[in-house]
Amino acid sequence: MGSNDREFCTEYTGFEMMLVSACRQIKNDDIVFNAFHWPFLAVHMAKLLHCPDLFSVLEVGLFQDELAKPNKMPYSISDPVLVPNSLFVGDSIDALSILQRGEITVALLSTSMVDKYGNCNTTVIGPYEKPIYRLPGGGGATEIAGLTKRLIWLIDDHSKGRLAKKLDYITDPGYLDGYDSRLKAGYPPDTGPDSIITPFCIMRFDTITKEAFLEVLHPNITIEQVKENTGWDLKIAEEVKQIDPPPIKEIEICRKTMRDAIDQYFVLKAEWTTYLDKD
Amino acid sequence: MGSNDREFCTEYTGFEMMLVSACRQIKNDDIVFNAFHWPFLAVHMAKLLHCPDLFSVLEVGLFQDELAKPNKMPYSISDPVLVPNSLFVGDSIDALSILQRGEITVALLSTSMVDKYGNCNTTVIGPYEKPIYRLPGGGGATEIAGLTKRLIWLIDDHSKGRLAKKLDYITDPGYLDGYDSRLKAGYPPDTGPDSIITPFCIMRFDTITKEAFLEVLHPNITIEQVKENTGWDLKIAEEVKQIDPPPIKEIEICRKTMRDAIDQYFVLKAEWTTYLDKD
Amino acid sequence: MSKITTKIMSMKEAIGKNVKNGDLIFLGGFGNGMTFSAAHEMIRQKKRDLKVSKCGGGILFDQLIGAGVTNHIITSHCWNGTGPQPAWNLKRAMEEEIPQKIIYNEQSLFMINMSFFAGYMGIPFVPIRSIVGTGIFDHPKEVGLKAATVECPFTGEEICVVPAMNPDVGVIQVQRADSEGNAQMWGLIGDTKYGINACKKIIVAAEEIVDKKIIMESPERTIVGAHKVDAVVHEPWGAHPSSVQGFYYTDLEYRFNYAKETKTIEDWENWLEKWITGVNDRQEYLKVLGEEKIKFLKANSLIQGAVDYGF
Amino acid sequence: MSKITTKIMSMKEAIGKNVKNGDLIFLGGFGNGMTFSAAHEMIRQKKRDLKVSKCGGGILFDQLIGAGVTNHIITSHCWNGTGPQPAWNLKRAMEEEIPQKIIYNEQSLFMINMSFFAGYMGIPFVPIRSIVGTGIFDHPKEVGLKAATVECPFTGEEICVVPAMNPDVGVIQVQRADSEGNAQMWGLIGDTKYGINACKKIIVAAEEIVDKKIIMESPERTIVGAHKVDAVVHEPWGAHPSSVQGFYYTDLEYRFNYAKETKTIEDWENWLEKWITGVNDRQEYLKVLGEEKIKFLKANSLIQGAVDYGF
Repeated sequence: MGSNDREFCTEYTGFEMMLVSACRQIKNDDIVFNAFHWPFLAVHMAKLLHCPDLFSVLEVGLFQDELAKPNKMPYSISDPVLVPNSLFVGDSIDALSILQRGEITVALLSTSMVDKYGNCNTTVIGPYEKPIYRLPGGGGATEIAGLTKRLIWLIDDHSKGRLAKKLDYITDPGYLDGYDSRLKAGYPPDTGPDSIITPFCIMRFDTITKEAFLEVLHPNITIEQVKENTGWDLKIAEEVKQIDPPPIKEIEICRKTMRDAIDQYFVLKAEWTTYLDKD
Repeated sequence: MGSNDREFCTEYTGFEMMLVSACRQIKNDDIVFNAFHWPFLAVHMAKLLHCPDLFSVLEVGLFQDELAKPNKMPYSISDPVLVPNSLFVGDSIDALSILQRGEITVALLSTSMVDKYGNCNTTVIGPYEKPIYRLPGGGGATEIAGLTKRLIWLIDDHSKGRLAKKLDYITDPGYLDGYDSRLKAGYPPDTGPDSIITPFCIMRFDTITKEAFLEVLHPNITIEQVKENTGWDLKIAEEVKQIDPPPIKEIEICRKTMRDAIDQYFVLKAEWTTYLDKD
Repeated sequence: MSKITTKIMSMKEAIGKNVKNGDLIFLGGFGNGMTFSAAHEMIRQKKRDLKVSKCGGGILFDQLIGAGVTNHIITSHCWNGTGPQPAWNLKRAMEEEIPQKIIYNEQSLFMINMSFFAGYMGIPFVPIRSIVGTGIFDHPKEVGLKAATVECPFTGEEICVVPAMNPDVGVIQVQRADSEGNAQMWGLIGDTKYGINACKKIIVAAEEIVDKKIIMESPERTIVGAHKVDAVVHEPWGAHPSSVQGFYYTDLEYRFNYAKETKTIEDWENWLEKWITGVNDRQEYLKVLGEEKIKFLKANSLIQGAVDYGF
Repeated sequence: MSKITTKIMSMKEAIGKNVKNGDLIFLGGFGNGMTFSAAHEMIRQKKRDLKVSKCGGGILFDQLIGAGVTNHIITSHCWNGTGPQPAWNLKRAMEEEIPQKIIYNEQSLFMINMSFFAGYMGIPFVPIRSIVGTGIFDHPKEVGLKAATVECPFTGEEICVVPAMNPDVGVIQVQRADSEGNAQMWGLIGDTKYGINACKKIIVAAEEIVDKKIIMESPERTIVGAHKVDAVVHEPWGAHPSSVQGFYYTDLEYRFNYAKETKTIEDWENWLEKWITGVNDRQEYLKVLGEEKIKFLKANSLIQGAVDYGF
C-alpha cells in the first residue's frame, strides 16, 4: 500500500466519514447482504480497500465475490451489469433463503428514522392510512433487519428527526421494545442491530437492555453535539473512543466511489460533495 | 389416414388391449402428467395416433408438447434425451406445482393393487414395519392420484390379487372410504379416479358412492370373467358396452411402441409380446 | 385457453380483452423487464379500480396512481429508484387523496414474494421468519388479515405465515416467446416466475417472437408455459425505461428527469400527455423517445452461456 | 468454511473428513447425476448407521443397504428403475432383516421435495395438498410425527404440512464447479438444488473443474455457492451408471444386469467385491467398466443455449 495509508485527511464531509466508518465494519470473509442505497457505496469501498473477495448477496437474487467488471457502480440492485459478473443468478426467493437460513453475517442499511432500540421507519410520518408524509416503504430491508447477524444502520443526517424518540411505524425490526422482545417475536437469537453509524459517531447496543449507546466519536465531534442531535436521552459508553481522521487512501476511494455513484444518477446532497471536485 | 383405420385386428394380447384403451382416454387438448411405467407407452401411442400436440408434464420437472426427437422412447422420467426436446426444464417442485395448482387434466398410472374406491398400494404386502413383500413405494404417484382431474389406473393383470378387496397400505389416494371421504380429507373437489383399465375392461366410478363398476368390456371378454377375477363383488353398469377389436393401425403403433420400450430395457412379460415379432 | 388458437395480438387488444375494472393485476419485473407498455395501455383504456401487485412499485406504480387507474397497490416499495427520489403521484394520493384515496397494502419484499410463491404452489400460505412486530404485519386494517402466526406442529414454535396471492391477470415483458406463449426470461427475474404462474389469465409481451425450436434450445429459461397463456404481444422496447438484459439498458436520465417533471399536478399532466395519452401505442412512444436515445440505450451484445445438452 | 482455503480433495478425503457414522445424509440427483462414486466410497470406508435421504432411491440405495451402511432410508421410491425390477437388497432388508433391520421412512415425491425446500428456506414446515388418508402420512411410527395438519388462518381449511429437513452432509455430482465450490448443474435437477442447500456440510463432485469465469458465463446454472461448500472433488464419471447431461448416458445394460446379478446374497457379495470393495477409487472402477463401454456411453455433443447477456 502507498504512503497515504498513514497520512490523514483533514478535509472531508460528515457523509464521507460515515461511509468510511461503515466500510470498515465489513471483513473480507463476511457474507454481506448488499442493499441500495448508501450501503452500495460502503460495500463498493470495502471491496476496493480491504475485501477483494467479499461474498455479497443481492435481494434481486444473485451473489458475487468480486467487483462488477466493467468496474461500474450498479445504479441499483437490479442493474443488468450485475448479471454477467455474478457467480449465481436466481430469483428473490433464492436470495432471501440465504438470509433466512442464517448465512448472512453482515448487512448495512440506510434508513430514514431509527429509534433507540434500532427499529426503523421508512414508511410513514403520521397515521398509516392518512400520512403527513408518505415514505417509500421497506422493500427487502424488513427481512435484512430481521435476519442478519450484524446489522448496521446508516443515517446520513444526525438529527433529532432522524434519530427519533418515537416512530409512527416500524418498517424494519430492531430490538422492538428492547430486552428479549425481539427474541420473543420469533427472530433468530443470533441476529439484530450491531450499530448505528452517522456522520457524527458509531452507536452500539447494550447486550441486556438492547438500547443504543454512544461508543465511538468521529474526529472533531463532541459527546454534547451527539447528545443534542439525538431524539432520545442517549446513553454514553464508559470510555468513548474518538477515532483518528481517515487516511487519505480511504477518502480517495470514498470520493472515487461517490463520483461513480453520481455518474449512475445517485442523488448526493451538495454538502456531502464539497470536496469531490477538489481532488 | 390409411385403410387400416377401419380394419380390425384379430390377434392381440390383453396387455396390448389395455394400452389401446388407455391411450384412447387422452385428448389432444389434455394437459397430461406423464408417468413411468406403462403410462409412458400409452402417452407415446396417443401422441403418435391422435394427440400430436399433447402437452405433457413429467415429475422430474419438465414439460413438452411433442415427441422427443430423436424419436426414442425415454427409458424413464429422467432420461436425458428429454431435455433438449422440452419447452421447459425446471425442478420437481415446478412440475408438482402445476399439479397442485389444478392444471393437470388427465394422468395414467400403472399400479400394483387397487381397491373398489380406486385407492392403490405400491408399498407393502403385510405389515408396514415387517412386510411379507416389500414393493417400491409411490414416488410421485401419490400426488398424481391426489391432484389430477381425471386419473386412470392401469392394471396389467386382471386378478383378485391386483384388484383387491382390501389393501394393507394406501400409497396413492383414490376415493378413500368412498362417498365424500376424499373431499373431507382435503383433496380438491374436481379431482379423483376416473377409471381403472385392465386387459379385460374399463371400470368407472359411481358419482355418489365412488365405488368402481364395470362399464366397458374389451372384445371377447365376458362379465363373468371380469367378476370372477375381481377381488370384490363388482357392480355392473346397467348397460355394459362391449367395444370392437382395435383397428390394425392402433395395434401397429402399440407394437412399435412396445418394441421401442424393449430397446430401452422396459421389462415386458412374454405373454404380452406374443405377436410382437410376427409383424 | 387452448394452445391451438392464435394468441398473437396487439397490446391494445390484449389489455382490452383480458383486463376488467376491479381486477387484481400482477405486473412482472424487478427493475428489469418492467411492464411499462402494458401499464400505459391500461391508462389509455381508462381502466379503473385495479388492484395492482408487484414486488417493487417505482415510477410504474406512480403513473398508474397518477392516472387514476389503481386505487389499491400491493407492494414492498414505491419510489423513484433512481436517486432515489420521491414518487410524487404516490405522495399526492397518500397525503392529499389526489387524484383519489388509495390503499397502500404494504408488504415486505419476502412477504410478497412468498405470497406469489404460495399462489404458484397452489397452497394457502407459506411461513416466513420476518415481519412480526412491524407495521407491515397488520397495516392497513382495511385489507383484513395480512399475515398471521401459527404454531408449528413439529417444533412447537409460533411462526409467521403469509397468504397466497392469485391475481386475476398477469403481464410480463420478456426477452422472447413463441407464438403459443412459451416465454423465456433471463437475467434478473425477481418475483416474475412465481408471480406470473400464480395468475388466472396471462399476457406475455416479448421483445422477440421466436420459433419453438429456439425455446427448446435452453428450456431452463422458460418461465411460463403456453398452456397458461392467453395473449402474446410482440412489443419491442416494451419495458423502457427499465432494462431488458441483452436488449437495452435502463434509461437513467429519463427516470431521473421523471421525478423533476412530475413534481406538481400540472407537470404530471403534461408528462402523461406527452408519453402516454398523447401516443397511440409503443411504436409512437418510441418516436417521442427518439432514435438517438434508443441507440444510446441499446445493449452491447454479449452472447454466452451455451453448454452441452448432449446425451 | 472460508472460501480461501483449498477445498479440492479426493473423494476418499472428502468422505473421510465430512461423513460421520450416524449422520443424516442427502444424496443429490434424480436419475441424473446420482452420487454413485460418493456412495461407493462410504461403503469402502465402512460408514455405519447413516440415515440417507434422496427423492428416489433406486440401486444406489440398494447398494448402501446391502453393504450395511444405512439402516434408515428416507425416500419416495426404491426399486431398480430399469425395467422396473426389484431392488433385492432392499427387499432382503425389509422382509428378512438381512444384513440388518432398516427403517424405510417412506415419503411421497412432493413431500420429500417440499421438506428439502423448507430446509432450503429456513422455515420449519410447508403445506402440501396431498398424502392425507394415505399410509405415507404416518408410517412408520418409529420416526415420530412425519406430517401433520394445521388450520389455515386465512381460509379456515385444514391443510397438510410437512417438516423441514436439514441433512448433516450433502453430496452432489454436477457437470462443473470451480475450485472454491461454485457448482453448476443443468438438465434434470429434480430435488438437487433445494436438497443440497438445506445441508449443513456440502461435498461437490464435478465432472470438470473450471475457472470461475466459466461459472460467470451462465450464472443461472449455479445450484450451490462456494460459501457453503466444504469439499470439491474432481470426479469424472462419478455418476455412472446414471447419466450426466452433456457427458454420458445412463448405462441401461449395467442397471438391467444389476437386478439379475444381485438376486441372492452370494450374487450381491460378488457384485460388491467386483465393483466397490475390490477397487480403490473411481479410476479403478472405470477400469473394470472398460474402455468400450465408456466409449459407448459418452454423450454426443449438443452445445446450445447461449443467449445475449449484454447491457
